[in-house]
Amino acid sequence: MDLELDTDQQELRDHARSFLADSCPPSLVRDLFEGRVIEGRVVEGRVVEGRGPADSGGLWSAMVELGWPALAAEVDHGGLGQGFVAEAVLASELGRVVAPGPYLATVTQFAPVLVAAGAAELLGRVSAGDLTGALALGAADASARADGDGWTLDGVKTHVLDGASAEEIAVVARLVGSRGHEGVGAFLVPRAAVAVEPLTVIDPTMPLATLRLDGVEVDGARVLLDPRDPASFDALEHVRRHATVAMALSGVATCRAIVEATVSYAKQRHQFGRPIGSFQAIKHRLADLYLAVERADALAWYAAVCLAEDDARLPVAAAMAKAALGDCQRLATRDGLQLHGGIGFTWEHDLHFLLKRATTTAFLLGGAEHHRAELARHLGLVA
Amino acid sequence: MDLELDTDQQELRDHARSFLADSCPPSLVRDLFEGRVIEGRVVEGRVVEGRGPADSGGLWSAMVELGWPALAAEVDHGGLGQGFVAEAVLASELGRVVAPGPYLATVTQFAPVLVAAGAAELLGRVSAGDLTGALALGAADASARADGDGWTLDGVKTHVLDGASAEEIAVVARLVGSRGHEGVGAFLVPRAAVAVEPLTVIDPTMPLATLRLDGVEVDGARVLLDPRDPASFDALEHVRRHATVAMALSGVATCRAIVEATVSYAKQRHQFGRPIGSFQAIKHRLADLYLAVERADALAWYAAVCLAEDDARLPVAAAMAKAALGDCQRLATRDGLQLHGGIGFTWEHDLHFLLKRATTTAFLLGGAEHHRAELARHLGLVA
Amino acid sequence: MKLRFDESVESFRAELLGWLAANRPSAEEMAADPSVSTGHAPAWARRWTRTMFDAGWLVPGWPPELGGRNATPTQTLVYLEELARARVPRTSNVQGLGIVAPSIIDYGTPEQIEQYAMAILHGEATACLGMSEPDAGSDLASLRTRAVRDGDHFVVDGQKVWTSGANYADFCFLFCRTDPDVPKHKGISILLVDMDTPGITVRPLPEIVHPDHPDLNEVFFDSVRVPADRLVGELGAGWAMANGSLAHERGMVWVSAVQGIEEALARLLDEAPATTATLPPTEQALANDRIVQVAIDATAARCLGYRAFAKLARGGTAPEQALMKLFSSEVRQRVAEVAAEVQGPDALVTGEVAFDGHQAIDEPQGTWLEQYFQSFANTISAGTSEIQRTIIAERVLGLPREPRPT
Amino acid sequence: MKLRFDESVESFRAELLGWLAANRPSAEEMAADPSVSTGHAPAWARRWTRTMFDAGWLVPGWPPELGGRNATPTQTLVYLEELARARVPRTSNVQGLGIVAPSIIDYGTPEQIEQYAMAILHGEATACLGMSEPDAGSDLASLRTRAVRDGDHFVVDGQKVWTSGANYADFCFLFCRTDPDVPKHKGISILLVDMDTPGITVRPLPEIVHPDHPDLNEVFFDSVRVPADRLVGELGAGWAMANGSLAHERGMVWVSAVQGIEEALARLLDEAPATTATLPPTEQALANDRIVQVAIDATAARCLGYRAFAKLARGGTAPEQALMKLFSSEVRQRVAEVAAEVQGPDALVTGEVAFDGHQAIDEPQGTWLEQYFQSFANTISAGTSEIQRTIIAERVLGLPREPRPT
Repeated sequence: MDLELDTDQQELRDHARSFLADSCPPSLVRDLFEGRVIEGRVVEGRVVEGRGPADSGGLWSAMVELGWPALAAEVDHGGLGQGFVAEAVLASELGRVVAPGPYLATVTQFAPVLVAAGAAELLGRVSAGDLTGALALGAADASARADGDGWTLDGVKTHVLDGASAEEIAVVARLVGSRGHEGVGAFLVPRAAVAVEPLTVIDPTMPLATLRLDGVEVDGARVLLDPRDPASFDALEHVRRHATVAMALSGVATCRAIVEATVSYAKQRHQFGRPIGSFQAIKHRLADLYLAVERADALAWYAAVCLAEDDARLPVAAAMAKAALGDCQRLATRDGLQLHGGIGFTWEHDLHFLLKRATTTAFLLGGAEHHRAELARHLGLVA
Repeated sequence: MDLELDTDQQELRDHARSFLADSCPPSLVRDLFEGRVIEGRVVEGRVVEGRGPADSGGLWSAMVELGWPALAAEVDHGGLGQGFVAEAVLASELGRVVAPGPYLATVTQFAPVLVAAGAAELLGRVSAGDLTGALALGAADASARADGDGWTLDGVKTHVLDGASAEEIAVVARLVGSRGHEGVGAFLVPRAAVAVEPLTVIDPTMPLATLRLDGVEVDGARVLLDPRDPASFDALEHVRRHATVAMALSGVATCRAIVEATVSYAKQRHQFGRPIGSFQAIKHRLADLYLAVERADALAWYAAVCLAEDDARLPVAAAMAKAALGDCQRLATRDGLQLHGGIGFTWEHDLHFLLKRATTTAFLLGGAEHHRAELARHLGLVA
Repeated sequence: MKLRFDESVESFRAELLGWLAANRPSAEEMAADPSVSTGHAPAWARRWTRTMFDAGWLVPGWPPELGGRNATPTQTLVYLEELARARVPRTSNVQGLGIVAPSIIDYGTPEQIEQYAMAILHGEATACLGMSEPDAGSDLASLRTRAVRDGDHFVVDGQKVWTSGANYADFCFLFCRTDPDVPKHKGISILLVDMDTPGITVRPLPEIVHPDHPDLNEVFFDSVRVPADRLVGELGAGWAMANGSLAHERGMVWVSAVQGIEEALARLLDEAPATTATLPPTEQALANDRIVQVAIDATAARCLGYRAFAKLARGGTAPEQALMKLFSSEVRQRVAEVAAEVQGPDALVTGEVAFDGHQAIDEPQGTWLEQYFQSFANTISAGTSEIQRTIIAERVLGLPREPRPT
Repeated sequence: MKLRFDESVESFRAELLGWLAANRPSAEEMAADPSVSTGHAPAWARRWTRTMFDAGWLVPGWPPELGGRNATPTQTLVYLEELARARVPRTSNVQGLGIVAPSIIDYGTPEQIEQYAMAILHGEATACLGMSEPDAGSDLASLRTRAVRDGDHFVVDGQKVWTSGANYADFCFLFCRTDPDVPKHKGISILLVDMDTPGITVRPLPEIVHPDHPDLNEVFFDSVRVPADRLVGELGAGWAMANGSLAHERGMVWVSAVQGIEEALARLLDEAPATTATLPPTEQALANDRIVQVAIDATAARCLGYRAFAKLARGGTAPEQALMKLFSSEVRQRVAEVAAEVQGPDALVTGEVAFDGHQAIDEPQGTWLEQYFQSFANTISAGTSEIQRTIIAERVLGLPREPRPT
């Protein structure tokens, strides 16, 4: 098992990092946190045309120009066929700089449902940057009724990432009266067809919304995964794991940025005539924090490779990765903020962007306890 | 709420501590750990007559001479009426020096059943040091069948403290066919009437045994708490809490001894040209360890006062005390052993007596998780 | 060792409760005009301070002329508990009443006591505490703000930071260096500086949550002229006074911290069954277990507080102050952390924070996640948790000090 | 980034497995005469070492004349994994094969290589490592054992402690001070000392569990005369060699540690359902959750190991060695701790320990609670966990060193 990036992947990472350093500076993140509208503005001396409300500072436009939405997708789907590790590299780099924009929801959550559905045309539009999407998971939250050739959906979807800005929503719903692994499917619903309630959240770079489906009628052609097909459940579990692994990778990268910021601060900040990083107790806490990040990072990349190679160990690896992100975020948030002292507590310092993003990634798609409970089943501890 | 000992209680503590320093030195504990028979031997220059196999080094005889078994008991029961705080002081001091002997089982586990049963004559014998006992809890492990005027008991009792040496066993059993709070009672069974299987345990100062009851017939006069009396369940719950609080007090005192030994070692041991206790990481761990002991200690004494004053907060306080002992023992064992380095890892050093005793007290009568699960009910989190 | 107090204490409690019922500001009155900073005393708060002073209930342990009734330490403990339970603040200007006024009374001139300390006790003024500086967060010995004598004035130049309530306070209890030529912990003096003196600039520091309600500030001093008679105590004796000023009502600062923990925990226990209702049983068990752990911490905090107090009441020393600061601030943090994690993604949703007036302004407010972030104020300020651990290790456990620069 | 190895590695694996099946000692043979100390090689173990040497399977990365086959690092990794999976020990004398022999080969004379290193590789001798001293546990620079030149001999006086296997070893790779007049980390030299030399006293140190099976020893040197040609490398170059000798098969020492974790975890997962069967659902959920946490740790340990290895295989430095030492030893400890706690009072019951021969003698053995206590050998020896944390902080994170005495 080789968990290091190969040369091409390293190049992709270095390129993405350097691009984001220019195009997604802390000032852009601050604009979002402070509620300034930043659609289509001047970036690095050139005017970037905005592509809708999620195109913060033209960042998404620039990413589309670089072909990022197409990078991991299969060639048949208008992609460049570089596979999930490339997607993982991008999710990770975006997490590192608290980047806003549709990448996480569209590429790591919405597109996998399209892949499962074999929706090549839609995937082509995603790859081209012409379509943004969101994924509304949770079969228990919505019901589907067959209605002639089409379907009627009812229910409330909570905490949908990009739910207020994505053009299309992949809505998971359950056949009325079905239970367990039966009767679960996914439907493509235009955002305009649902009542959207954007939520004020701690991290505006990860916008969440509540979606109310009140007798939404869905054309038969918009069924992505037919709830009458027994294979749909497993397909959606795979989608959920894909989204979970991407979230874990992105969150761990944010945590690593917290640790780097904290280590750097500990080297500079003097107290009692010494850099605080020379005090042994601080050293040992930072060593433990580094270890927590390495642990979560190694598990996230392990899960990424399992996903990339379609390995049977994915269910365990994905749950471990997300559980480890929870552990690591808890520690990184606590120690990162504490060791920065008063300065990290101020709005003016950029640290809080990282803290709030890390917390958001840890809390979405199941926290540590949720995934550990799932692991107890996977490991045969409970039936 | 006053959680400090008053002057009389302090005197008792100081006296007990000084007595045990003389009469229960580490060499006595070592004799037990190394399997030497030490019934009735010379202590401090005088021959002490042994009072049975549990009378290690004549320690129990000497405690009886000092009136310790009578100290907390009510005057009506041949006691000195000093109440549970006095008993708590002794349980604590005994834990501090890893003292062997019948005190914990006889006074803090067996006698409370007799109190619940109003068995004044038996209590008088316990107070006088003429009777040792053990408590076999766990209604599910034994069944009781009414048999004319008497009863027949069947079942297997595990991990009974002093089960192989006590003269009488208070056996908790359940009426055949009963459930829940109904049908639970306690019976006085001579040790000779049960099949005793002594266990080899990690801490021989806390000897455990498995007791097999195979159609044991109990005379009607030996019913301590009648299983047909609905009050018996609550009475036994109170007994269990009494035993639990005493175990928590004793265990916390052992943990405090570990911390004291570790702090003392950290002051003496030099590495890299400095006492290891001057390194900040060691300091902070010892501060956290001290805090864990203080937390558990404060809760144990809070529970002790609740018991002494028959306060309604006892169920919560007792469970918190024992749960906190678990937390504190885990940390004290880990850090105590780790920070002693190689020396604490040797059989020749006395540290391991403390470690093994602390672990034993934490594991008996329910570990931290057990008591936290109980607290979830007490605090209204689950029905 | 006992659960309940003596009759004399219980009758004191009854008197207080009766008086509170008759005289306290109503919850509505407080909520209508809440305090928004530790230097901000709304009109009702100023009146309430004066009412307490006149009735001898402001600082019960002091004599009547200072707003007290010569209460015993145990009575003061009960007073603090009951005030917190009644959800009525003693003051929003916690540092003014808790540190500045007592220090002036201990070390100041009669004129300073009359003009500054009594103004606080009468509800007429609020004070802020000018200690921390950009390069001397927890390290008072490194402070650089200078006060140079110029005739009958001191001229102050320098910068303070993390100054709570400076955006509203009437005056500052300012630590500054009056002698740069002596070792670091010497040469520090204290001045009483009116905040409207020319040359003072206050820049509020919005916090990572509730940035619209700043309490912390940077304070810049640019040739600020302070009359020489505003020097508190001896020139150069600031270090000793700093240690003295933190000792007021010592052994009882934990009371409000523990009360804050218990209120937060009560809310958590109240909400939890609904929050966890939709979880599968296993996850519910894990969530409940985390809640139980902080519940144990909360009870332990109160027990440890009582124990520290009992030692003090018997004339013993109470090294447990560092322990109580450390433990109570970390437990408050854990309550919020656990509560937020149990909420899951709902914890990410924020909203307008409603300052309800009865809660001390420096207590964590808002959603659980916001409370969690805000709780770091208490593990960082007034000696970080790291410093408390070192104090426990050295002063309680007697471990050898690290070599420190002189 | 990929889950599987190249074909060339897989065919190497197949060859190894075939050879092992045909040549390995049986479990019965091993159990009948188990190794009871890291210095003790039973007859079957001596034969097995020779068999591996002759077939080029003893140290695959070395050339054939040293018992290898010039294997690549990846092949060596696979070799170590498969050997561990097959539950057959490469050697009981882990320090002899892992540190002493390689160091002699690197720094020794041809005679020393022939007489000492090859004896280890041929299964004819075992060695112990004389480093730690009573006042220099983790601090080699403080060692005091002196070797004074006297004609064509060194005369050794002093004391070693925590010397694994010294109660059985044939010779000692002894660190001693040959020049007391230079700074502490200079003036240290290495001697090869036959353990039957007059003046050597070995006192086994029974451990807190399994005291009847001591592996650690005190070794006393009283005017022990060692021929001068037993000096390894340059006089006074011991410090540099100590750092070099620990670097053999670096980046792969984690393999057996991780294998030990996985074996322990597999046993725990296997036993747990029966152990927790009688618990109420809530407690079962808490017990399972603790087991899951160490299961995550175990997987992370393997992933971190592979990652450290990948860096090394690409020629990068692997500062993760300190991290792997720290993490794997602490995870092994946690597995035993959790397993014991899940057992509850049953964990307190002990019995005779059966050394089964296939498990390395320095792996934790016996009941879960005994394994827990014994696991501290790994968090204390070869650089305590505290030292590993400092190394990570300073060498990986680049935090400033503490002032150290020279």
